[in-house]
Amino acid sequence: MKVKIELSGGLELLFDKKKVHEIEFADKNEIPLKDLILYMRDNLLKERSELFVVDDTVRPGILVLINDADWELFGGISYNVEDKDTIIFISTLHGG
Amino acid sequence: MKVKIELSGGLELLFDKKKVHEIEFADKNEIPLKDLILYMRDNLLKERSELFVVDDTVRPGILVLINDADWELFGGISYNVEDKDTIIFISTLHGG
Amino acid sequence: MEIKYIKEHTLKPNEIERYGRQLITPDIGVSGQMSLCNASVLIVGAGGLGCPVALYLSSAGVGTLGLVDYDTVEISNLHRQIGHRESSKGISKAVSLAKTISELNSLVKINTYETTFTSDTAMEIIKDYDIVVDASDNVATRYLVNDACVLTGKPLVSGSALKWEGQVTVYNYNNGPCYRCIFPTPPPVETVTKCSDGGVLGPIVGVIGSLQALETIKILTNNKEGVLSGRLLIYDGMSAVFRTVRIRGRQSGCNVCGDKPTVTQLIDYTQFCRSDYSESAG
Amino acid sequence: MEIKYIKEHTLKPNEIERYGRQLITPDIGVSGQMSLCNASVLIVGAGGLGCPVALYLSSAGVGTLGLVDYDTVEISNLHRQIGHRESSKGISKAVSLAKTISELNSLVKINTYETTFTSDTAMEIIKDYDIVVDASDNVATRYLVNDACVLTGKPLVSGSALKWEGQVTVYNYNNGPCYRCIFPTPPPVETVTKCSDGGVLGPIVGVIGSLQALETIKILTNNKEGVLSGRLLIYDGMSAVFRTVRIRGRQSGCNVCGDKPTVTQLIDYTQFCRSDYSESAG
Ligand SMILES: [Zn+2]
Ligand SMILES: [Zn+2]
Repeated sequence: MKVKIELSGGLELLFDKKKVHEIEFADKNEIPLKDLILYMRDNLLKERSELFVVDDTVRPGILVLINDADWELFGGISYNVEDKDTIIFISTLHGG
Repeated sequence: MKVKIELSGGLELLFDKKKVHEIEFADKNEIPLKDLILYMRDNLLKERSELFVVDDTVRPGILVLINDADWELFGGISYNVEDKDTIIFISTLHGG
Repeated sequence: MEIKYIKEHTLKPNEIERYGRQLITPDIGVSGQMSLCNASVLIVGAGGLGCPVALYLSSAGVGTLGLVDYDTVEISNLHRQIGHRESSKGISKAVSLAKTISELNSLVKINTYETTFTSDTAMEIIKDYDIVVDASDNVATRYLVNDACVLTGKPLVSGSALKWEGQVTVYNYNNGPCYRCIFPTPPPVETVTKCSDGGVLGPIVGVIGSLQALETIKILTNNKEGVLSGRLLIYDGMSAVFRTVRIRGRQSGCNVCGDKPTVTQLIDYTQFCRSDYSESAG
Repeated sequence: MEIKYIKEHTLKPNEIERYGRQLITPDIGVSGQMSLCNASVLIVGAGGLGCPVALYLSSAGVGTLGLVDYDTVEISNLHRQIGHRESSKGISKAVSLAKTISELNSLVKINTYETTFTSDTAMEIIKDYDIVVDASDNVATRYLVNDACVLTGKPLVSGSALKWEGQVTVYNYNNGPCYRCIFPTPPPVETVTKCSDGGVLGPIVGVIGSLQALETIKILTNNKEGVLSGRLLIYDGMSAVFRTVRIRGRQSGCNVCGDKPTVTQLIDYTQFCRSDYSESAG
């Protein structure tokens, strides 16, 4: 299965400044979103994991979108990511 | 086959002010774009067809998009519309 | 103007002259213009976002505008805060912006509040307005503005920007979500980047502030269906890509707008967010 | 500012102070700010689009701005043209806008052209500028500006707006298409709606003008990949939806930028388009 991950709102700075990451899991058809997040923390994150993950989920202030809709509409952290899903992680902005 | 048609830039005013039209052709798998445009002229257009079609194609100043890309990238008027395509007709704006 | 636009209304001739090109716009009309002229909008923040919001709402003819900002104009603000001038250096941002918009449209009534929007000042200020625009620049103020809007039942048009990016949505409107529904817990302090640290470009706040002004106009003219409630607009200026995404609705378990709220009056938001009601100057 | 931002540059201390929050933005930096300060941009039209474009380019520190407009300020302009003031009623729009932006940033050199941009005046005006922004309001001017940019090899940042909608793209940049590549034939006169007939909302031109300013900044700071060339941004303000779509590249058969151009000097665009270089007042 292939998953497309997009990062915005400054989160990309934690991931080598790359806004888009394509990941392939050759041996899987689906993967729990929680496992994907921990995989990202352990394999893609370049620094300071506490700015992305706290208590085994994304830290407060990050909005997660599954195929352009809020993950809360799909069960949040308990969603199972499927082949060709796009998961977007957005850090909310506060400036003005 | 089903086709989604979207209109913008004021063109929707010619089509009953509806920006989105879904059309189904029960007996077809594909349809030449030219035939679709003439079908729109003859069946959907509420008034003044010369504001949409001139010489059997869209009039100058209308940009046609096939699934979010310029129709010129797909052969223009000679494209064959397929099931689930989205065709967008945009009238270019000149104001400011 | 043609006669069809001017039957049965309370607009004065100078208003017809000024707003003619606007009131002929579809879905505005004379009734929409009258709604704008009778409306009052509070803008929290007279900085990068507040400037275009105030300029476009005043020029559109919103009857009363309130401008809240404790800060004073500095030269380092002027690369993005287009409602101020060099000659306003050192004076209150609320007063400086009020001066600019009164020269653009003298028909608008403007109230300035040269104060920090806090738990002590918010309710007294907000009570006189129909809609609130969050054009602030820090986390504590964003939670404060949200809770004040929920407690007083007012729609909140929220915008934010940093570097090349911006976000816009409308909270507490038409039974939609509030800020706390989406973000129940404040972000860790160390994850928050300020404009004074990360920078921000003028056209980014220009786009976001203009979008906030338009959402405010849509709410005031009762164009309900198009309002960005339950949707979040995300803008990446570098790649020139916008995305409008669906977000969750009102949460019954929300601490302030839910069925059994635990926040029933304003709290200390600097403590809640562990940060101040102000950015450092920038 | 920290020392890391100020080594090896030609920015003066007052420029560092003014542009500090902008030059720390990623992909701008000191070198980007120097490029902006050394650049010249011509803005054709000082109306609804021209106002935000000029305000944001002047505040960002573009060294020289040219403003072309034959028209004078009317009260009916002020609902959307935020760079003018009531007190400028009856005076030249180019001069009125120049006054506003000089009060915002006195470091910018401003040239005003109180004239109609025509086949006779265009080449002489355009030659002194690096980039042209089309903020005009009619078809004939749009073809004229395009051809003048192609003939002089300058990028063209194009924006347009009507009612609740707007469009932005960049022409003649980095071997991308020009306006005629996309629209080889002018539209029939009866299909063109003017702002004075259809209306237009201030925040719509605010969004589109801000986007034009940002594209100009991206070109000047050499952020090539993000530039809206070969792509068209379409905005529907009522539904709050943006779409960035792929358009055709440069056409080898284009009459002006193609391999065998037939248009090798400016023509009579009022005849070509069968319409004037001016909207009626609005
Ligand atoms: Zn809530
Ligand atoms: Zn061309």
